[in-house]
Amino acid sequence: MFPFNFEWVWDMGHYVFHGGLWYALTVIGLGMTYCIIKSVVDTVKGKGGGHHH
Amino acid sequence: MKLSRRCFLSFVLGGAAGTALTPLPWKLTDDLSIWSQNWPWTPVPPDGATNFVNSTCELCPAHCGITVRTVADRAVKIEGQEENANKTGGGACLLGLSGLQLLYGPTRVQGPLKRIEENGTIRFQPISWQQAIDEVVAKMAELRSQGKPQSVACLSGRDVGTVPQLFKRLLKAYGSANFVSMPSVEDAYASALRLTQGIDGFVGLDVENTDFILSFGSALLDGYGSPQRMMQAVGRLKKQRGTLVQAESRLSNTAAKADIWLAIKPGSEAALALGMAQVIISRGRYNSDFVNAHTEGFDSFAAMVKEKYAPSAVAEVTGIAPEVIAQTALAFAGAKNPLAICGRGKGQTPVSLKEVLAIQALNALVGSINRKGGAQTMPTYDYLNWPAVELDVTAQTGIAKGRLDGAGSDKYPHVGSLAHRLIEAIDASAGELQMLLVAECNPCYSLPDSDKVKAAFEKIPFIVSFSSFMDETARQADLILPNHVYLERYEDVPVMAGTVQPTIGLCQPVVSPLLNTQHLGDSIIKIALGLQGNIAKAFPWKNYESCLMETLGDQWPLMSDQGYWASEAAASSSERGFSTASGKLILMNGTLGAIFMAEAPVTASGGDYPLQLIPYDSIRLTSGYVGTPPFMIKTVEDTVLKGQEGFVALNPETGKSLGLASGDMATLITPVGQASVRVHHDDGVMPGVLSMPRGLGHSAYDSFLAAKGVNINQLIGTMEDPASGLDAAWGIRAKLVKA
Amino acid sequence: MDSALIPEGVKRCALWKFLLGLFLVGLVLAWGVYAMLLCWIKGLNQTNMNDYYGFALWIWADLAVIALGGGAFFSGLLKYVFGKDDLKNIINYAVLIGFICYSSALLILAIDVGQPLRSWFIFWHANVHSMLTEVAFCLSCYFAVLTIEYIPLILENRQVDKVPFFHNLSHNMHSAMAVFAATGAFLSFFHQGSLGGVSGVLFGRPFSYREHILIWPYTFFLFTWSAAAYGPSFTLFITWLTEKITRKKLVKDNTIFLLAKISGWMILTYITAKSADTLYWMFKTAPAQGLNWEFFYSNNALYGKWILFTEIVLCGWLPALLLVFKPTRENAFLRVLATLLGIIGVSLNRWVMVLQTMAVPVLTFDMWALYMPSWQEVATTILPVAYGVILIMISYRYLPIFPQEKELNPINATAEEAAA
Amino acid sequence: MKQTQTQNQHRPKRYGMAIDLDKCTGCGSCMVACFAENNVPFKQDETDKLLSITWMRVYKITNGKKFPETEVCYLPRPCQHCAGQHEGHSPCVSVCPATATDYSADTGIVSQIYTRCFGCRYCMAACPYHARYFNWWDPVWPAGMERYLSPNVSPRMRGVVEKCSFCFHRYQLARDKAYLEGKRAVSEAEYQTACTQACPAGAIVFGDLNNSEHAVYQIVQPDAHNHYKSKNPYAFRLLERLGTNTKVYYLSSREWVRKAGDNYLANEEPGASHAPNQHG
Repeated sequence: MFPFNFEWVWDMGHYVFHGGLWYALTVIGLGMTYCIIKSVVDTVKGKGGGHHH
Repeated sequence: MKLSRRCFLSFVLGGAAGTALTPLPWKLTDDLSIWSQNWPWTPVPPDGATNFVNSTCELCPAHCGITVRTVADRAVKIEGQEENANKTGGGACLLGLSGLQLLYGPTRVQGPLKRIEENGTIRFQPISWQQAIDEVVAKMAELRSQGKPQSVACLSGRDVGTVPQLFKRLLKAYGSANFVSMPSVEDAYASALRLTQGIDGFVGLDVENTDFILSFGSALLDGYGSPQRMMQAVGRLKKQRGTLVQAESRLSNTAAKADIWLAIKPGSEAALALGMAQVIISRGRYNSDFVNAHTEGFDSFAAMVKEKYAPSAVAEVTGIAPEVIAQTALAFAGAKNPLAICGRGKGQTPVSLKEVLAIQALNALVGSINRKGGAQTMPTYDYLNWPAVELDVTAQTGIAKGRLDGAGSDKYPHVGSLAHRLIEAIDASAGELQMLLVAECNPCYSLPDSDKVKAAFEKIPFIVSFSSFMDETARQADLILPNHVYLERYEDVPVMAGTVQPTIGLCQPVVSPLLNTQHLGDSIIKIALGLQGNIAKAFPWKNYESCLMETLGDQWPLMSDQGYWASEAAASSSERGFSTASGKLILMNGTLGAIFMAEAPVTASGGDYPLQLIPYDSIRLTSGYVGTPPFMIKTVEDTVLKGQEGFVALNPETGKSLGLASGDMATLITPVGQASVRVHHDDGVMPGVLSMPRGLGHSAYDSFLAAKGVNINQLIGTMEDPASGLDAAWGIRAKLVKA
Repeated sequence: MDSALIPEGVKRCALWKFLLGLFLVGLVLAWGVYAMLLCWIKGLNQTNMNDYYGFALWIWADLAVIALGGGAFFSGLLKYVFGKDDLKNIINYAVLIGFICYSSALLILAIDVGQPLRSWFIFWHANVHSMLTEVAFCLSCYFAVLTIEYIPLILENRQVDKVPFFHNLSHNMHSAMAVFAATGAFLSFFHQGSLGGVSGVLFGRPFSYREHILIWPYTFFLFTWSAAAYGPSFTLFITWLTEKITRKKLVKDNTIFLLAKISGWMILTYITAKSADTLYWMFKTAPAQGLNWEFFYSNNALYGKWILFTEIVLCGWLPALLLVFKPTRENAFLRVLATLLGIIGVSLNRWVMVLQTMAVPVLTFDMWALYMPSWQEVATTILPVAYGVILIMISYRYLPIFPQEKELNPINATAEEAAA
Repeated sequence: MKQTQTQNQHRPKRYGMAIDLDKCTGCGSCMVACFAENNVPFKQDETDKLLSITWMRVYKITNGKKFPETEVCYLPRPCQHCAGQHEGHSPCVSVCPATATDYSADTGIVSQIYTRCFGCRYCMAACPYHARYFNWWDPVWPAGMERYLSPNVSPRMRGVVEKCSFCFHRYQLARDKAYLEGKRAVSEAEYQTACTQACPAGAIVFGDLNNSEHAVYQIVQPDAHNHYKSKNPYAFRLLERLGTNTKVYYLSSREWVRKAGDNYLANEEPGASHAPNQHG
C-alpha cells in the first residue's frame, strides 16, 4: 500500500492502481474536510438555527 | 440533566474521533494479527542439533535399512537408507516412512498392565515390572510343578534372530516344543526346499538379474518382499526391455504395470504353472543341461503334467486361452534368465505346497535354480553360537509330548509351524493350552476367521502379550508386558523376504524409551532367571544387550555404524549342488507325486454363495502386527474407505446383475461371517469376484484406525492345504445382498 | 411516544407494532449473528466449503448484493453527473439500499476469510495485479462514499436537524454531493468490474476465463454493465415492495417509469453484449482449450443447459423487452415481474460465475464437484437480509427517505389527532 | 562445455520435476514422505478427499475399458509451480491479493507465506490442479505425536492456504551449507525434494530445468523458447493448453495416458495444442 512495504515495486501497475486509489481517497478526504470545516465556520457564523436553509 | 442527549452524543463522537487519532487502534490491530500468526495452540517444533542414525525397519519382514533424522532428543523423520545392502537409494515404503507415528502414537501401551475383571467390566491396571515378571514366573512355575510345561506356548511374529530364538530357548529349557510362528509364504518355500533340495533355508529371488519375471499373484509393486527392492527391480527389468508377466485375477498395481496380465481364475495358480511346465516339456524347450545334470524324477514329472495338465484342461481351470498359456510358457523358457515367483500379495500368507512346488519346478525346468537371475537357495542364518540347553527331566518329558499344532509330526511332516492348527487345537480341547505368550504379532486380527481365533483365545486360561500396542490380541491378554518399539531398542533382524544377499539388519535405539516399556529380550531373560534351575542356567547373559553384543561379536562396531551387516551375495551356481540323497533336485518322487496329484484347496462350490470373495494386499494398508498409521490411512482412496465404511470392489457387470450401483450399501455374507459394505464398481475386478483389501476393520487402536471398514479375516475361513497343513486361504464363497 | 423523531407530515404505525416487527426480524438477525460467531470462533469448518469450493455461497451472495446495490451508483451518476433530476425522488432509497448491500458485502467478506484478524493485509500488502485487491480497495472506498451519501439523510432527522452544526453539515454535504457521486461512480465502475474480473482472469478455469481488453477480461465490463442495468431494477422492486408493505404510494410514477426505462435499455444492451460474449466463449475461447461448450453443461446433476437459457433468455432478454416497451413498462404487474426476473437473472449470473466455475472439472480425470451449504452458511447469508430490513424499517420511520411521501399521502389532520 | 557451465551459473534456476508414470507404482510413498517432511496435519477422517490436505496427491486414472482390457495408471500431483505465459504469471500468484504467495524468479518456485495469508482462497479457485489446500481446522496432533514435528517447516494455523513448496526449506539449508563451504551453487544432489528421495520406484527426478547437466533437463529437454515445452515425445504437462506453463513433466509410453493430461476436442490428437493466447 505504501512504498515502504517490501512488496512495493515502482512499475506501471503500481502507478496506475495506486494513482487511481490515492486520487479517489484524496477527493473523498478533501471533500469531507471541506464540508466539515465549512459547517463549523457556518455554525460559528450562526447559520442553520432555523428550520429552513 | 438538560444537556444530556447532545452532551452524550458529542462525547461519544468526540471520543471515537479522538481515539482514532491515537495510535491505540492501530497498535491493537497490529497486535491482533501478530497474535493470529502465533496462536499458542498451533505447535512450534523446537529446534536443536540435527543428527542421522542408521537403523533397520522392523515393521514388515523386509527389514529395510532406514536413516532416522533426529533433532535434539526427538526423531523427526524416517528416510530410506541411501547406502544399503539392496542399493535402493533413499527410497522407502509408506509404512516405513510413517514409523514415527507408531513411536509417538497414542495406541502404545504405556507400561505393564494387568487385566482386572470387576463387576463384569474389564479394565487394565498398571502394575510394576517386577510384579509383571513375577506373575509370569509364578504362573509358569506353577504349570511346571504340575508337570505340564508343554501347556505353555508362544506365538511369535518371527522365528529368526536373537529375540525369537531366546524365546524358543526359554520354552525349550522350560519344557515346551510349542514355539509357533505366524504363517507366511516363507513356510511354503521352506517346505519346498526341504522336499526338493533337502536344505533348510529360504528362497532368494535374483530379481536384479532376471530378464523375465513370471509372477503368480505376487504383489511385486505392492509390498512383496522389500517394496523398494522389488519396485526398482521391476523398473530395471522394464528399462532393459525384459518381461513381467502377472498371473492374478485382479488388476493389481503389479498387473497394471505388467507386460502381460494373465487374468486367471482365483486359486488356479498351481494349475497354470503345471500347464506351462507341460508346454515347456512337450515342446522340448526345457533346459536339458540342468535337468539332466541336476534333477531327478524328470520323466515321471513329465508324465504327470502330460496326463493331468494338458493345455485344454488348464485353460478350463484357469480361464486363460491355451495359446496364451503356451506363448507365455515359451517366452518364459526362451528368456535368458527367467524367474518364476510364488506368493500371493505381499507373501504374508502361505500358499499350498503344490503351488510352490509347481512354480519352483518351472524354475528348475528352465535351469533357473541357483543361477544368475533365478531362484537362489539361501541357507538359514546360523550366527547364533549359543551353548546347548541342558534339559532337566521335566523339560524332556514336556518336549517329548510334541507340538499342539502338529507341525513336524507324521501328519504334517513338511512344515515347522501351523498357527491355525494351534488355534484349532485350543478350540478342540481346552486345557491342553494353559498359557500363551504372544510376541510381535496380532493373531486375533490377522489370522483368517479371526472371530474364531478370538473365541479360542477366550478359552486360554492365561495370556501374556508383549505387544507395544493396545491391539486386538493385547486386549485379550491377562498381562501385557510392553516391548520397546523398534526405534527404542537394539535388535538383530536377519533378512529373508527373497533377498539374495544374506543380511542382518540392526535395530538401534534412535530415541531413549519414551514409556515404561521393557525390551522383550530382557523380559525373556528375566522370566528365565525367575524360573531358576536349568532354565536360568540357559541364559548366561546379564541382559539382552550383552547377549546381542556377544552374539554379533566382531560385527558389532560395523553394524552399529551402518545399521546392518551383509555378506557377499551367495555365488549363483548350480554346481553348489543339493543336499538330497542323490545330490540332485527332486522334480518328482513318491511324496511329491502325491502332492501334485492332489487337488489344490478350493473354496466350497457355488450354490447359495454365487460369488467369490478374494482378499488383496494394498501397500497403503498393513495387515500384520502393527496397525496402519494415520499417514497411511490418509492415502487410502475414497473408493476403498469412505467415512467408517469399507468398500467391496466388483466388476460393473457383476454389480449390474445384482442391482447394485457404485456407492450402494450392501451386506456381504460368507459361510464364516457377514459385514455391511459399500459397493464400488471397478473394471479391474474379474466378473463374479468380490475384491477387498486386508488391513481394515480394526476393533482395537485409536479413532484414526478403529472401526473403519471391514476386517476381511472375519469373512474368510481357513483353507487347509492337504499336503502341508498350512492355511492357504485365498478366498471364500460369498454373496452380496442389497442393504 | 417517538413521534418527535418521526418526520413531519407523514404517518407511521404504532410504536408497539414497529417494535414487534423489529423484534421478529431481530430474531432472524440473532440467528445469523450466532452462526457468524461460530464461524469466527470455531473457524470455517462450520461451513460445507471444501478445497474444491473455496468460493461458495457467501461469495455468490457477495457478488449478488453488490450487483443489486449497483442501483445506488448508477442512479447517483444519472442524477448528479448526467442531471436526471427526476431521480431525486428515489435516489435516497437507492442510496440506502446501496448502503445496506455494500455493508453486507463487507460483513460477508469478513466472515468468509480464514483469518479475519489480518484481513487488512489485503490493503497493507496489496498485490496490484489481483482483481481481489482492486475489489477490496474500491469496495471500501465506495462504501465510504455511500456512507457520505447516507449521512445527510440521517442528519435530516427532525431532531438531529435542530442542531445547527448538523444542519449545516447536511447542507454542505448536499452541495458537494456531485463530487462524491462522481467519485463513487468511478470507484463503482472499477469494483463492479473487478468483481467480474475475479472469475474472468482465472485462466486455469476454462468455464469462467475470458479474453482481455488491456488488462481486463470481458467479464470486467459485463459485470459493471449488468450492475448498472439490474441495480435500478432492484431499487424499483424494493420500492414496490416497500409500497406494498406500507400500503402507501411513495414515489410518483413518472420517476418509476423513468428508472424502469433506463434499466430496460441498460439490460437490453447488456444482454446483447452478454449473448455475444457467451457465443464467442462457446465457439472460440473454450474450443481453444480443447473443450466443447456442451461439456460444461453435462454429466452432472445440476448444471444443465437450462441454466444458460434461464440466465440469458428468461431473465435477460425477456425483462429487457418488458421494460423497454412502453405498454409493458407501464403495466404494474409486468414491470414488477420484469424487475424480479432481472434480479433473478443477475443473481444467477453471479452464481454461475462462482459456483459453476468451481464445479466444473478441469483435469480430465477429475470429477464434477457439487456442494450443499451448511446451515451456518445459510444463516450468515440471511443475516444481511435481516439487517437490511431492520435498517430500512428504522430509516423509513425516522428519516425523510421519500421526498414525495407527504404529497402523495396527505394526512387528514383530525385523523392524526384522533390517532394521537 | 565451459560455456555451458558459465551459462548455467548465470541463468536463474528453474527447479522442476519429471515423473515417469511407467515407473510409478502408485504406492503413495511420495505422499507420506511429504506429510512427514512438511508437518502436514491429519484428521480422524481423511476419506473426504475434498477436505484432505495432500500436497502431493496420487491420482488413479484408467483407460475406461472393460475387464480384462482395463488399464490403470497412477499420476502423482504435486504443486505444478506454474510460470504462466510470462515468467511469474502463475494462476495463483497473479490473483493473491496480499502477496502471500509469490513466484521466485531465482528458483521458479511458487512460495506460500502462511503468516501473510489471510485465507481468502482466491488462489484455490484459480488453481486447476487442486494443488492448494485450506486449513479448515486447527491442526491437532494426538497427544505426544507433535514430538515428531520437524523444526524446518512451521505448522500452519487454521484459516490459511498451504501447498507443496518443492521442499523449499531443503533448498535453503543446501544454499546455506554451500555458502558456508564457500561454494557458489547448490549441486543437484544437495537439493532434492522429500518425495523424490522417498520414491521407491525412482520414478521422480528433480533438478534445474535450466541446467543441462541435471538429469531432469536431459529427460525433459525443455524448449526455453517455447514456454519450456518438452522436446521429449513421451513427455507431457498437465493442462498445457491453458498456458499454465508448469514445471512438472510427466512421461508415459502409453498414448491414452498422455492424452489424459489435457483436454482435447473429439477431432484433436495429443500434441495438437499450440501456444495459447497471451494472458493479461
